[in-house]
Amino acid sequence: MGELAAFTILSALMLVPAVIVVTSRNIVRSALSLVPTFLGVTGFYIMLHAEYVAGIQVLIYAGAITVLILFVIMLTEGGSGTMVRQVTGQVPLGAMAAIWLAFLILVTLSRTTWPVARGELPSYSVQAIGTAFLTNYVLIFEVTSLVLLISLVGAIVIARREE
Amino acid sequence: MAWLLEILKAAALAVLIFTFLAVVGAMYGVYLERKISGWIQARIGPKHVGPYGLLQTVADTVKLLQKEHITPRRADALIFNTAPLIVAVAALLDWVVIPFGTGFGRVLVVRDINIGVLYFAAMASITVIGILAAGWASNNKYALLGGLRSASQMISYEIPLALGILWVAMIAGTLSTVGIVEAQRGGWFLFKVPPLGLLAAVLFLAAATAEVNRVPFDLPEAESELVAGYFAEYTGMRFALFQLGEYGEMFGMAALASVLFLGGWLEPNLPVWVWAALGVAALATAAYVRFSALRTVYLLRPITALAVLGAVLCGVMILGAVLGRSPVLPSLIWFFAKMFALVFFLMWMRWTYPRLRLDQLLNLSWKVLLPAGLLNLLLTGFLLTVAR
Amino acid sequence: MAVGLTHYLVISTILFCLGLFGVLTRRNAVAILMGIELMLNAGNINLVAFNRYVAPGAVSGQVFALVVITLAACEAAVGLALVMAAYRGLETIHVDEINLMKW
Amino acid sequence: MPKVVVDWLYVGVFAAVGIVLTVIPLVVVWLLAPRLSLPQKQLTYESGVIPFGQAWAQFNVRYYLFALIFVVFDVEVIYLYPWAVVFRDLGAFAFYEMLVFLLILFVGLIYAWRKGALEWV
Repeated sequence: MGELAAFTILSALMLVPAVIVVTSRNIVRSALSLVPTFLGVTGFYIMLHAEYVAGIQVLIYAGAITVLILFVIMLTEGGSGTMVRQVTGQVPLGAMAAIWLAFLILVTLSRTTWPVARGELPSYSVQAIGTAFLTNYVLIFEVTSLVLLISLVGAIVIARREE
Repeated sequence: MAWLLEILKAAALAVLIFTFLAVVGAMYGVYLERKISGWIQARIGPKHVGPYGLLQTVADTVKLLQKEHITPRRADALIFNTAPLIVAVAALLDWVVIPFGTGFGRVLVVRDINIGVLYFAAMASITVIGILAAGWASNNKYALLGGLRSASQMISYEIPLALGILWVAMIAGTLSTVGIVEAQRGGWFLFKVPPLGLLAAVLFLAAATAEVNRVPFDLPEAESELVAGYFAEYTGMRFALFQLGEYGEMFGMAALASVLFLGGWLEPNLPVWVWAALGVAALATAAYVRFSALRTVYLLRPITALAVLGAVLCGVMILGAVLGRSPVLPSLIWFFAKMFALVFFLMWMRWTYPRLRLDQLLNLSWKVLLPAGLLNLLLTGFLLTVAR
Repeated sequence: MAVGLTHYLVISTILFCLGLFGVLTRRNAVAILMGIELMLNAGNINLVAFNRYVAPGAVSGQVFALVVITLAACEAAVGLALVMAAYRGLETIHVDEINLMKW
Repeated sequence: MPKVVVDWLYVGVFAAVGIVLTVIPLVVVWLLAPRLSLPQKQLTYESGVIPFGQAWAQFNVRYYLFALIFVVFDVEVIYLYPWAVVFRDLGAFAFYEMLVFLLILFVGLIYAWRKGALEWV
């Protein structure tokens, strides 16, 4: 019983700010309401015993990406961001497309039978993730650093105009 | 039913830790700061309200309770009010993982989270959001600029902070704070892999000072620079909440530094003759300051008190060692002694170092601390695996 | 009754469609990036939920979720660099006003 | 109940209690303090000068560059934490893998350094 209560609280903590992110007229308010959404998602990771992913989610999403988004909002929009119309003309169209996609996914979800594992579910640890990264997924590990390098160099080239 | 019991226990602990943080951290942190800065500048500091001015900050808080809250025109009231909450709550959340000591047969920590130090770094990174929101919501050019500069300083110093923590995680082999302190039973990490331990400690302390926006890294809220930076528009109790957040974070960083590098609540197991030598040295300084020409100098009077206290401590340690009691003093005393020593060091730095300009400050982080941290990690990794 | 796999899948579908709605209807390029972040988070919830319920022994779901977080950060960085360049070049980041092929 | 869930339950309760305990003084101030909103009082403080123009002036792109480099190196820290915890048991090859990882990213830092992305001027 308690787990279901926790689940509903967390989904409320996540979905209400998510609606604000998507519909708020003030761009900074929608950026700041990203943070409770990410903390709600962190709560889900905790219920799924993925503790390291939850810590990283708080550190990177709530701490780095939201700061980056806030920086760009402050640098580009300045004052006009809050008074200007935020939505394009196709709101009903977009809403229909999103609802239709949600309906489609939910139907397929309910149809398929997921091979849920039985029995006691083990808990995870940072050591397991570290060993996985350094032994089974070494290629992903090294290629991700290349992706990071390329995105860093690319972003600097794009953002900085050659004076 | 078990959930309810757990939640009640957590709420009770939260109230306890919050009052400890608000009273010891914020109120007496401010009092300590004013007394120490007074002592360094050869003046007395608050002494009228209550014995030795102890109730000065209590009086300030009560005064703040009846100050009017002014919200600037066209400011975003919702964000304007939640920003101090974010900063204060983030400072409180740091204390979930810090182990205070051992008592009643178990480690006195709120919860020993498996990814303890990563959790601490994550909570420190949430404060930046509060500062940016405060700077933006107060509709004031200086506050916005102060918020942006303070945020860019804090994010620049988050990486060296993480590298300092990583070094300790590497040596200890675990992320949980209690595990790190247990791993230091053999020897404090400050003295592990001799030169690198000290380098990691200096790296962590510099980043922690910058993370808490204290001098020499407090440019964003420098009086001479930006009219108090991001909390320019905050009056009364909301400003006090920012102070609570800042001092809570400072005490949290000092506590974590003592857990990571000075062995948390562990007692330094020095041989008896070392304690004897320390005791004699302390007594010698006390006698010299007391009876030589320096006794007229008002500034040095607290030094005699400190030296005598040190001598008494060494005496107790020698007595304990002779009687064979392994933990001579209760572990709580060692934890608070180390924490307050680091807090004193942070406050002492405030009145001895000039303020860094913003570009020097950022250059120090990106061009000195970050490469030093990375090389430190690699060198220790090399020594621990390949060279062994 | 206990929280099963379908609970998480339903919640992540709702979050995904909210993100999609944001991407489709917002005028500000930064708001579109926020919608994309929501969709990536929804995907992450699915990854970790499957890892937990379908293959609890392995950690591959969580490793995948970490790589998705990394790529989301890179995507946000490059996307926002484009927004900065567009703002500097065209003085606007409203997507419906950016309709020139070359500026 | 598993340890992980109880640990973070404490974190959630700490956050909730923290918010309540920080809101209480604000409510007390709302009850006690006078509320006299004079127009002059609500002007933002510009060291005495009457504030003019928009508060949200635009700034140089260097703020963004620092946030960008921070995000990339913060993401690099994700891979350092598991490595730091586990590399002693794995032996030397884990160290060399991390050496390659860090060297590639060091190239990124050198690039940002030489291209002046780290300059504040």
